[in-house]
Amino acid sequence: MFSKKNKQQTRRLSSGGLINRSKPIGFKFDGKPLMGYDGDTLASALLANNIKLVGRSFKYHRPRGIYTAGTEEPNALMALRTNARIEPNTRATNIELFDGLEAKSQNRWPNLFFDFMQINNLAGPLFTAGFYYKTFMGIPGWHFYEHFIRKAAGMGSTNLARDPDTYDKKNAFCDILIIGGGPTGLSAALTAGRSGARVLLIDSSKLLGGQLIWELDQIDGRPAFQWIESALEELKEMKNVTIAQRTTAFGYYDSNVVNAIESVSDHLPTPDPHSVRQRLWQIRAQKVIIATGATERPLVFSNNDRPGIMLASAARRYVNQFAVKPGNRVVIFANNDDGYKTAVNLAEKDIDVRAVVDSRTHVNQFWKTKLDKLGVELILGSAVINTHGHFGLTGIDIASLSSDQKSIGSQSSFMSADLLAISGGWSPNVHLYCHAGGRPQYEASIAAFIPGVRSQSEYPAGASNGAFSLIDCVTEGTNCGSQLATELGFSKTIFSIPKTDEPTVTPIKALWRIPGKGKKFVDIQDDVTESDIKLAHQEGYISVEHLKRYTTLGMGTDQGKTSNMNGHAIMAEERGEAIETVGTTMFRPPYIPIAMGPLAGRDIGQSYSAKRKSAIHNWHHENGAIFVDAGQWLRPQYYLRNGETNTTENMDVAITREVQGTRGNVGMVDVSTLGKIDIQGADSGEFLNRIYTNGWTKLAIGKARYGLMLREDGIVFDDGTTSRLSEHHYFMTTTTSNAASVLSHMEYCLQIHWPDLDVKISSVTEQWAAMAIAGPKSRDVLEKSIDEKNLSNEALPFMGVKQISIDGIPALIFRISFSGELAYEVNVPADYGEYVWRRIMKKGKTDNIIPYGTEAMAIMRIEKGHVAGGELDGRTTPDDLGLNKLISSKKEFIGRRLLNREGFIDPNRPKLVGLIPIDGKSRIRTGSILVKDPNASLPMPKLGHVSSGAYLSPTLKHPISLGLIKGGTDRIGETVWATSPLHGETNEVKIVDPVFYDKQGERLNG
Amino acid sequence: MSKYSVLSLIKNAFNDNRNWERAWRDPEPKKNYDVIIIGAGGHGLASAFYLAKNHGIKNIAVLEKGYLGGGNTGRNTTIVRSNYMLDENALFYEKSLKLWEQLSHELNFNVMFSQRGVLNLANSDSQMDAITRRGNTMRLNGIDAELLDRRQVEKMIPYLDFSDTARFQIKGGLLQRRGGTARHDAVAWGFARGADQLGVDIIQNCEVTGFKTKGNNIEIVETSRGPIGCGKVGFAVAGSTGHLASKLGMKLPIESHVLQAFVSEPLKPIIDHVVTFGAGHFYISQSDKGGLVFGGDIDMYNSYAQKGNLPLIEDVVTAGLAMIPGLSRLRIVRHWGGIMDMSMDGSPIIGKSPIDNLYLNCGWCYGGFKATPGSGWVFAHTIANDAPHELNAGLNFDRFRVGRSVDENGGGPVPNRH
Amino acid sequence: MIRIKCPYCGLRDHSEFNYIGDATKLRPVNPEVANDDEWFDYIYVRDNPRGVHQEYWQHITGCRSYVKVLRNTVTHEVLKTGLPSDDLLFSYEAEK
Amino acid sequence: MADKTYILPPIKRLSALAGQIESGRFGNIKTEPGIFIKENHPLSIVQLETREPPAKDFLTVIKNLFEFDVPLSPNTSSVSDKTRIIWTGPNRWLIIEPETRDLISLVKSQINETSISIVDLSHARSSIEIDGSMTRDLLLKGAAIDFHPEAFLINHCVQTTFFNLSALICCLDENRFNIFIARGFALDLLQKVQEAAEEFGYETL
Repeated sequence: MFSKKNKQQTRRLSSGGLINRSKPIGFKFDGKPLMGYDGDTLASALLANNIKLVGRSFKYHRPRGIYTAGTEEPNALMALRTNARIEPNTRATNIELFDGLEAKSQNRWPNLFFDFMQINNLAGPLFTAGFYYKTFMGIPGWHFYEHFIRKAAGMGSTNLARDPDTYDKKNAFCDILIIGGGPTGLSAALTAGRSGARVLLIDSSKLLGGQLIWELDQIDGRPAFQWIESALEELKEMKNVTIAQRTTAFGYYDSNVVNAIESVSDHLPTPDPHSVRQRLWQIRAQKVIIATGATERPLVFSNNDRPGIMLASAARRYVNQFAVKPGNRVVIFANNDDGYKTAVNLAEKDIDVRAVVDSRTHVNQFWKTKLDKLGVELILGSAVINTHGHFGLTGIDIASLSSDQKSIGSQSSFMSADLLAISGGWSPNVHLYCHAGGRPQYEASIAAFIPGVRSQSEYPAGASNGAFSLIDCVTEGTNCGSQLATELGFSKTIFSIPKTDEPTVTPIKALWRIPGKGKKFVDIQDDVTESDIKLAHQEGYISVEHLKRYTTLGMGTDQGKTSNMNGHAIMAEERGEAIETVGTTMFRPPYIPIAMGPLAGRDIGQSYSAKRKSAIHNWHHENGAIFVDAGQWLRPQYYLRNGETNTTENMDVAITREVQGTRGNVGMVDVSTLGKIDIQGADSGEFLNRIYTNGWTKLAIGKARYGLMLREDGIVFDDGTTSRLSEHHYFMTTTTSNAASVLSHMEYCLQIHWPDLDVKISSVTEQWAAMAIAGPKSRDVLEKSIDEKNLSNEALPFMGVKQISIDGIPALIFRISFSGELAYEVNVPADYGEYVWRRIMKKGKTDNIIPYGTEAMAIMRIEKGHVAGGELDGRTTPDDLGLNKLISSKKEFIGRRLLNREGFIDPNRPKLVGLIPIDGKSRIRTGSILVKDPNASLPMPKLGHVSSGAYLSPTLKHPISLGLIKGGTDRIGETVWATSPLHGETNEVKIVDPVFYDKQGERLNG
Repeated sequence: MSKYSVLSLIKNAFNDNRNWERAWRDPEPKKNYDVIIIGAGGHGLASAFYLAKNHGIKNIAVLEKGYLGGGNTGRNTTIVRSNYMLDENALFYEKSLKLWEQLSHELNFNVMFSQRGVLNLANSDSQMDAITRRGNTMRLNGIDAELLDRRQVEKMIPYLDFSDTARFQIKGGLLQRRGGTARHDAVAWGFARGADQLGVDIIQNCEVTGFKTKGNNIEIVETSRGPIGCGKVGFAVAGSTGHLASKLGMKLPIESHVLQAFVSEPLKPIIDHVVTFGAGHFYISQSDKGGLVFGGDIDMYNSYAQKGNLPLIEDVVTAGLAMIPGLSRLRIVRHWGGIMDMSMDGSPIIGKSPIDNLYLNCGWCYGGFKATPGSGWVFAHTIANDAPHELNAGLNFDRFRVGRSVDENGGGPVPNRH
Repeated sequence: MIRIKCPYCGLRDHSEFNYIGDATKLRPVNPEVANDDEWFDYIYVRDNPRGVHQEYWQHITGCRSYVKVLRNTVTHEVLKTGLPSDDLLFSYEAEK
Repeated sequence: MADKTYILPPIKRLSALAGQIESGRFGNIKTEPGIFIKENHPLSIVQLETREPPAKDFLTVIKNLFEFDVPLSPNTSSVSDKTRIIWTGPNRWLIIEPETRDLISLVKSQINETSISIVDLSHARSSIEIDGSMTRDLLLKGAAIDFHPEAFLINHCVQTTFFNLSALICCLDENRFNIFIARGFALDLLQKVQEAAEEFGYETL
């Protein structure tokens, strides 16, 4: 068993690394069972098993291998996990190996080694940048070609299955947020922490220490990891310091709010019970130290994309952290000292390093001596100009480079190699700095963009600030932590800066591309080559944004982390301008691709929107209510009886039953959802006068009145009844849907327009359960239910209000009617709502009381010609709705002065009418359009539309509708056509008065 | 200027692609132009193109402060549709859609107009009523529309949430099959190349800094590259309209707001239509490159920053997962913001201005991208004839004052309700 | 997230607030004498500045106060907050 | 003052959460639950609002009635054995106590002033109390408020967005908090608190 493991992991070094060799882990790649160790990433485990080919490129489907060891990975994207947990495009370099892990390569068919689409590679010159803009325009049209283009494009596949995992969100507050737990971040945390400031340190990996985890550097004469350990020990002792691991900051937003994703369970086969997969952090900090390090860049030369070519730092990391040997015969190609660091590191681990190819002509003695000692050939002033191999690197061609770097020597030499480690320099990770609003500046001495002016309270330090040496990192971190704590008023701390032992640096010499023929990949994920950039320039797409959009440079899952700098610099060379002039594209969040799950958190499924329930909800539920959403409220739409299933037919039966029961005897509806606003203060009447169109100063105590509110522009806003409970105390109701906006509108008026008015308002919607009891027997039923026993016309006239009691429960009773019947609205404190409802239902049993829902309520209001949602659509004026009688001419009110505008008094405005089908039976659909001649040519002139309707008025025994039509009630008696082309229905309708039933209002008196 | 075709691609492939010409020239500004269009986004370039093509005006410049197509043209979610309810919008957007249908040919530039269908979901009975009215109006205006019930929607797009756990059930939807998506940058580039071929000077990196007026006319447009004389001036600067108008002392019924957009990692084809949610602000489609492109509501506050904030992102994604639960494990790779010039009724302003030789093309809210060819077409007509075309007559600047707002969803004079 | 200091409740996320809009638009004090231009200006026209903007937010899930906010529309930086009666622009300029 | 002059209705109040809280221990319980959840019901809640900053008379009346001062600073509350007064807005307070007397009538009998509005909200709010070592962490999941013990002291209160709902959160004791929510959302809030508490392990009482 054990020997089998070793056999498989042929590239595993016999010792070293931060892996736990006593904890082997089985996993599968493309169905093949493999073994790795605890501590591995998927990428390191694949390399340990000598798996070089891991994917196919986006456009040319070229074989690709693992290219980096981190977040910037452009190649090793795979489908992780299976079925409902599948995660396409997952970077193997970021995945901690777990038991049973399954990964599949992507973008290949039928398999990784024989990919049909590599035919694209042969036709390369045809598939140049933006080729698709120049063709596919002819017959059979783009729709035809698109089908194939879409299939060929894309990367991973998903099945859109429902995610079995859950997600969480969390807020955090701190004085100083430190992003990145490398040498810079740890140093900053130490000094900031010692000052007493509340420090939050977040880091994306499992282990703190950043690059120091795997570099062979020394601090204060000890291996760096010892320094990390003691730093962590000290930090963990500090109560004011919090450390969050596996937590990646992905965006720096306004007001110093930084967002991060915590990978709670991504390193596990499945999340633990009661745990989540990921958590979204929203961090509010006073100061933010950005210590996010830097990313190494590749070099651009012919066939620089083969499996076996890797960033130099990645090669070191695989060797040191994972004890994996990424190659047996190694050549290193660099334009900076990283090449030497890598060569020495690998050679000291007994890896055969053949040569270092340096494009520069000088090397300092320190490295030269070391290379000599280790027997590594040093090739200065030269470049790798081509590579060989297909599924894996077999060798490279090296040639000399002219001093201007624009040409190569005519002679090239072949060198056998299976690993080419490359370094084109380092780019500080300025992403978060840029999210915060900063514009990076080009710094020629390190050939990279570095942070410039600060725009919020972000403080880049260390490598992310362009300070690449270890001593610079710890110095900047230490100082930054101390300085910011002091600025925030915390005590100064005494500290010393640790010592490091680093050779002096020979400056990088920028080398953006190596001359020569062949495909030189700049963006290795999206297959953008140097010639694509040249073509973009040639065709005039010369701004960096045009370059990006035309060639797709930097648009992959890695967002150009390894490619943008090279691409922009090549464009600058083509344009003959300085890199700072050409600039760089915007760094947009997220820093890493983030799953959508944590952004929604727990607000999925039924929790998408909160559910608001009335105090009588449970009764409705127990008594067959089918609920309908009214904003967040759940309201009974209609009630099914025992044995009735929820079909359209039964719905119609129920609605008819409820209307007839109410109009015939008595019905009760839950109206708790109506907005209720308590209004108190000496100027309450004046206030109502200003916000309602009709007059309020003469409303007597104990009386209610219907009121109409307009927006400032004269359009109808809301309606409802308001009652006067005492001299300076009113009780307002609003529609359910406008409850919140009416309250805000009133607060706006009081706080901003008329602060001089003595009026206090507050929402009491939730205080009261409200039920409307309607029908000829409503008085009888109520008299039986209440303590006072007398609701005669004298005791409570129409539009009267009374404070009564029901079994000792205080109640407000209003004699108002929406249905047109004798009706009352009873309001009781919500906790008594269900009790009172039950009591009335019980007392009304002998009178055949029936509960009714919103459908029956809507039909009854249409029968009465009352306007509601369908008519109050934000475009109608009072006149449109026949409500001009509510417009007072004797006072000012909101909306008044705009009512007389040309467009408002246009006689052609559609106005409210009633509509009845000529044949007395055809259903007229809401949303039908009213036309004079349904056979007129298109575009057809329209007279208006049907705004609401009942397929059958149970009272009138025929369909009725309300509509808005040009000419309005002047057309009563005319016939027009209601047409719904969507349904293929056209019916002749007669225009009638909008009040269909009991025009005189006699039924209000019972 | 060579024509683009598969033959030209093959020919150039043999020449190592060395012979491709510039897509547009990089001219120095002349002293004087008959018409200056400010803003080389899709609308400005289309206006110049149609001025030259349809109205025979030759001496035209398009001034651009940055690079062409760098504003909202290249920052939107690329949806094209004409599913409007009010005639003023519907007939105009339908003209635009008709132009889209032949645009690649007209420009000899593949704008990848993909008529994959736009489906608006309805998640309540009242929404069903509203889309019924809208769809019927569309049909009577000669625009294609189909009403789908829940079952038909499920058959067409099974991955939407049809389960009992959905908070708001899908009741049906309004489908416009002729609607779809296009490649946004290509529209700007195609119009730029087309206008350039007709002699229009597209002048990039040329910021307008002020105006010299005489009487009620603009005489000189001051720019970062010197003063330029003009016969007529057209604004086509979207979110920057208010800023530019203030240089003329003009104030507009417009606020600038940021609208965010999002793209996921590239995936093999999975979402074949444009779908919009009824119970929240969310719309999604899949680009030809494979990214899921989606968006939602504006960030609610006035903004000129081309970036948004997380609460809105959370809202958009939450609505997205309510509509398509299976998005949960997919990853967002980039999000950005565009500046919307939100008008006070949610409809555009395109027509004459209070200044005699200035024409306004602004207030596009979310409708700008799909309007691109139509906007250019009617704007060119308006500028050439000094009078609006009947298609944009109702979208005039004066409508707010006289009470003839074109308020598609009844939000009133509050930009963030549209 | 924009963090807004409610004059009463202190620094809070902007998601606790409802954005209302331009605070410089004043309702005609005497509605009956204001002419059409004044109404048009009040209801429809906005300065829409690129830069410093004086605006109202209502602390809707907090104390429900309307808060005047001076904010940069380019950077989203909140420069000052106060009560509806405060002239933030004036005090901001004065402090500069 | 003798409370018995005021009468409460004889009928038992029915909470929005009646029958909705299953008692027991749930979630990730190792040894002890990190969170304890219970409902406070029935409560008397009265809102007072004065037109101007409160006059001395008003402050005196309240002090006499409840034997402590009205909290004048935002985000604070004052408390006695049974009553808590919470600042909820400029010149606005909630008086909250377990329902043992007719609080609204009591207050009205003492304050007879049109410039002061008195509103009964006893039934408008539901209250969920959480206790336990992880309460501050739980609160951070739902609200963007700094609940650090040094930042959020005992008797501090906030009105804020809590799990997308409008809530009033009050610190009763080191780790004990009361969350007030509109009655109609009570069940929704309870479910959200339970979900968030799952990883800490919770006990419902």
